[in-house]
Amino acid sequence: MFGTDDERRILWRHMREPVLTAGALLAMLGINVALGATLPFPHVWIVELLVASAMVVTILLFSMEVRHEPPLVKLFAGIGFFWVGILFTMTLVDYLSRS
Amino acid sequence: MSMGAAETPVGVKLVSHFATVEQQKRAAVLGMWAWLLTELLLFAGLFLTALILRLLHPEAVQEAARHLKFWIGATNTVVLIGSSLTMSGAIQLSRLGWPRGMVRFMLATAALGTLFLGLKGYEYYADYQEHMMPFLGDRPYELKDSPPSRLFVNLYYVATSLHGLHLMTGITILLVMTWQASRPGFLAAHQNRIEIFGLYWHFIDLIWILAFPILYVLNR
Amino acid sequence: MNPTDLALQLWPPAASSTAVETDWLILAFTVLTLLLTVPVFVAITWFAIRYRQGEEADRSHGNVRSVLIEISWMLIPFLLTLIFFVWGARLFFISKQVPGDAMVVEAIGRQWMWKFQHPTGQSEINDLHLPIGQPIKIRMISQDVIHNLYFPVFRMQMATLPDRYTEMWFKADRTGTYRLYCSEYCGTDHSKMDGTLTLMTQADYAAWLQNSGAQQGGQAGAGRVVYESYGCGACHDPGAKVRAPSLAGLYGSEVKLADGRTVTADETYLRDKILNPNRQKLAADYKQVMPAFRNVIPPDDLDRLVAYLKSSGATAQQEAKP
Amino acid sequence: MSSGTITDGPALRDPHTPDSRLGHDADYLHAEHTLRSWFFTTDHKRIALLYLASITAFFVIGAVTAGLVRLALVVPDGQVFTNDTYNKLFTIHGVVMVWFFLIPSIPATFGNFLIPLMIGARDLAFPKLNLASWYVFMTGALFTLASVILGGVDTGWTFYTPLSTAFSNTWVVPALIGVTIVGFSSILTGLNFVVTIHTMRAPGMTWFRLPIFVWTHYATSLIFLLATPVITVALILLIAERAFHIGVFDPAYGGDPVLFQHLFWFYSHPAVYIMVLPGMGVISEIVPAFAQKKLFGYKFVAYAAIGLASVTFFVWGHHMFVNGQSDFASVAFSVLSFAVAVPSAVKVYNWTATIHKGSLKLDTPMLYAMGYIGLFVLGGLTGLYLATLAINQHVHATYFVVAHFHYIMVGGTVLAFLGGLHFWWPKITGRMYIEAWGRISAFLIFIGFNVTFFPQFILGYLGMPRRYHVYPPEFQFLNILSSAGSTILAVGYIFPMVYLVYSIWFGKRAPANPWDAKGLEWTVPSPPPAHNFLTEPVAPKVPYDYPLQARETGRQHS
Repeated sequence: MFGTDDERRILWRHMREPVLTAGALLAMLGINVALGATLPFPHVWIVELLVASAMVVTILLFSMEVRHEPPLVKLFAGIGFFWVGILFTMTLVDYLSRS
Repeated sequence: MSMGAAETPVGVKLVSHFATVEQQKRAAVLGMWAWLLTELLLFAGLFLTALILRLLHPEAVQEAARHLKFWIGATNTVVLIGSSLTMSGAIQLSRLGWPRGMVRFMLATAALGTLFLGLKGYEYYADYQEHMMPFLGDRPYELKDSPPSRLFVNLYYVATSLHGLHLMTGITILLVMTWQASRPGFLAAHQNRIEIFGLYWHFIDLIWILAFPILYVLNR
Repeated sequence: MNPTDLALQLWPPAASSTAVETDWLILAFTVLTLLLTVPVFVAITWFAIRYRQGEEADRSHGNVRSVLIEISWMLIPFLLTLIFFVWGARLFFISKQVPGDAMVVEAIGRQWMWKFQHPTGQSEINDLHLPIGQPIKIRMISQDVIHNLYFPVFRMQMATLPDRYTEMWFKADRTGTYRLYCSEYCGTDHSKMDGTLTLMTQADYAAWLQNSGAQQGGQAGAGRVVYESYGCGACHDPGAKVRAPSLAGLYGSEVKLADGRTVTADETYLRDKILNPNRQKLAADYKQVMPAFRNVIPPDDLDRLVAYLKSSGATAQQEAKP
Repeated sequence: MSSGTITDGPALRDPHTPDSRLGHDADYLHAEHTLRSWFFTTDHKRIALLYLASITAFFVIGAVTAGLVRLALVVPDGQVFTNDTYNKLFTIHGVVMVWFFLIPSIPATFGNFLIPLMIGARDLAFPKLNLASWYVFMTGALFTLASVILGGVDTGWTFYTPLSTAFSNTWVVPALIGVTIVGFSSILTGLNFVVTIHTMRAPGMTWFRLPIFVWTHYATSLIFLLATPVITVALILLIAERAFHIGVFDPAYGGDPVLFQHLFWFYSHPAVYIMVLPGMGVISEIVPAFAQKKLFGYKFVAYAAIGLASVTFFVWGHHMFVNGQSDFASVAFSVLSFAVAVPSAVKVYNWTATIHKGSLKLDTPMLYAMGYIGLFVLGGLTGLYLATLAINQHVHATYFVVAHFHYIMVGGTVLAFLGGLHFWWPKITGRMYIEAWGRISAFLIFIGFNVTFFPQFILGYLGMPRRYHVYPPEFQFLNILSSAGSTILAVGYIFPMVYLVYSIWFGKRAPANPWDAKGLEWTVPSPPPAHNFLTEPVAPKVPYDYPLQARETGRQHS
């Protein structure tokens, strides 16, 4: 649908990264779906969680272009996850040590 | 047809209380990230609740999770990843100053978002048919032998409808912006709006990337 | 029921060694607090007078090693207070390690009353009698919202949760009558969910368990549970939607019946009215709406319910709900 | 607007010259006069005044209900109200004071008014968003207010489940919806401040040239952003629980009511610092100005603000020591709570050191500030008592707790709010109030406050539980004392409302800098021009550049 070769080339140069990102995300999703559908071994959730984390990092760094942003934005992108960590850790301190 | 034959000027119009355009753009990006922080913690509360339910009632949560529509969820994830791609495309073209292509990508993004909501709606309908809506007091519940499973299923509705609400908001804003962007002069004055909105859209995608495994996959 | 006649109390009585140690802890902490704050207050006041604008004063400043000062006034108070963390945590752990020979008393919280059951089976409502010199574990749960069983005299409280048992233990070492409370806000009559704790010698406690009066009290208290569980209050409580005669002070009073007779509301009358209200005993000015409880209420529950209606407790309870 | 004739910048003028010659149609108060110019303004200064008016109204409502609660507690047998009415009254008091007064109090008024002035900006980064957050605030607040006053809510401001979800028969859902909406207002304000402080500083205004007031507001805004969403989701779950019985907090289906408390306190403990940190910022401005001395240990005070805002997220479990939390978690939360003492001590000792060898003027704002330091110290240290496990087992949910948090919130936030109001009143309105009245009110409030709340420490240690309408007769004397104190406190509150309003019309015109204070806000006329700065603001080389200063070695300000 794009006109000249020139335009197609420019377009591809700019779209290569988003397309590769989407491809990577789909591949990782594929792993997770396969694991979820087959449940090949116990504690497979650890692997699934790691894959999901990798997908999140991919979106942050590539789709949302955090890696091109100044340090301040990088900090803001990361700090929320740190705070989620506080919320989870301190709550689990209670639940995991209940007798 | 040609997309970029007449490249339009790209830029951001200075609002009076800022000193420079650079400052204005930085403020907008930081503002959106600050907002996304709050979105993350909002959903984190729900994910934490899911985790606690899993710890308290492992079998019931597993049984409930097996009744969710795993394949619809997976398809929806693909749809959202696709919409992220088209959104990235819109951002790239906005930087190039190709407004018509950009508008098409934006429409495609909105369409994929709507497709997601449609599939979600179908999923809810199927759940309804299968008596998997325990919060409806006057309707029998499929897993009534396992009362704690209600909690997880209900939490699934809270989480997915909250996410759906965010998506609906996103689609509305996107359509309004598409309408604005289809008129001349938009990219010259407000190019960064596309980027800022793109951050929001990707983040809604990110939330779903987390919600799908947490609700559908991990507890199977 | 008046644990103290003092108009102004400044320090609560303590009836266990843990309570006494808690008092020492807070006293020592207060001394530290004073050591840390009095200099600040004195300094602020002194500086305010000494260095007032217009006062002649030496305002020259030497070199101040500020980092050293900052770090010392950050860390020294912190480390001093940590002593009290350790002390507090030690007492906390003691209060969590229940001795094996503890006597177990069950407690149930519900809106808005406490029910206690002694290991020998006797139960009490709101009031609790316990022996001294014997470790006692209270195992508790709630039937509705979260309550909190609080014995100031032991410096101890614990929430009662609706979904799981919690416990606390103590060993009383002083006889007397003290208060117990619900300290977690639990709705309308939260502030009436209190009672008395009577600590007695083991011999007195044994005698109390034998005492029929105490049993009777327990019986009437249990009757209130019956009253609640059969939903009698839905009609008979003042302000209830269905207008039914108030049961407050009913026992022993003269009742005018619909057919013009007047009878005394004795125990037989009460039993008959509960089991078969449709006989010719309808009170004047009321419609016949009450269901019959024959074959519904077991005899022992009926005994308790009648005991409750006979007790002054029913009267107080009814009047307490305006 | 006719500001075209001004040639010399305000920074060059003698700060003591009243700026009547500037012509009063130039300032933000007189730039426009229509109602529309107030209700649709995007000027941060006017929005601050909108907030000031609304939170004052909410404060009055909260104070009246507090007065009724104290009235009821004069007698031990609960003869004044029914138990239900009493429960609704203290719920109104708690909900209104916490969410509609204390949390927005200093940030939404002084923060809004001063942050752009202090950092040398034209406005906040997102002026329209700022206005929107006032409307969101008013929508939520009026919604909740209507439901707690018309219908009544009897759950207490803590909304603990299952009482709030399955047992209360009052208007819980509308109240919750309103509070949820107000949360968004907090988030938007916090977002605006964070972005403004990061991106809108005047050239040369580096982080370590910022007033502590800006630092503490930055820390506060981070808490707004990171904590508020969690209470939002907790309240959403609560609403869903009550409306649809989803069951996650309902033990009848296997849900856990303690989980709600975790989510609730993850926000509500940091919320204490939303109330306290801005107050610390105000005090850090007042103390150097009235000692005419540089703030001692500037960097430590600045870092302490960020430190407090972070540590506060690790300690929420100290509200739950006896609520069924695991013992191990209780010990962990207890020791972490002690760590809060460190940054708090930094602040107090540094204020004291600032006064040392200063040149003190004991004007109204300084009196409030000194009262603040005293009450905050007492409130803070009794907080450590409560963090001590064994003491907490005794005084949890008693009047000891009530006294403690009133020392922090009234003694801390309200005194700082009033101190700040008196300090910046000339700047905000362009008028001076009558100093003698200010001093009288400061004394009345300090004395009234202590008479009201100190007896409650004793009551708590004696074992009087909080939220008790009917209480044992032996507590009556102390309760009467407390109620008597509250009448003094009430008079102390009424005084400023009268003489401050009086000063708007009849007060002396204020010069640009009546206190000889440092900081960019004092370089502009009083009241400030609609566009804040008539000339490009020049950042000071050193913050708090007062004539007197201790030579601090070991580090340098840059």
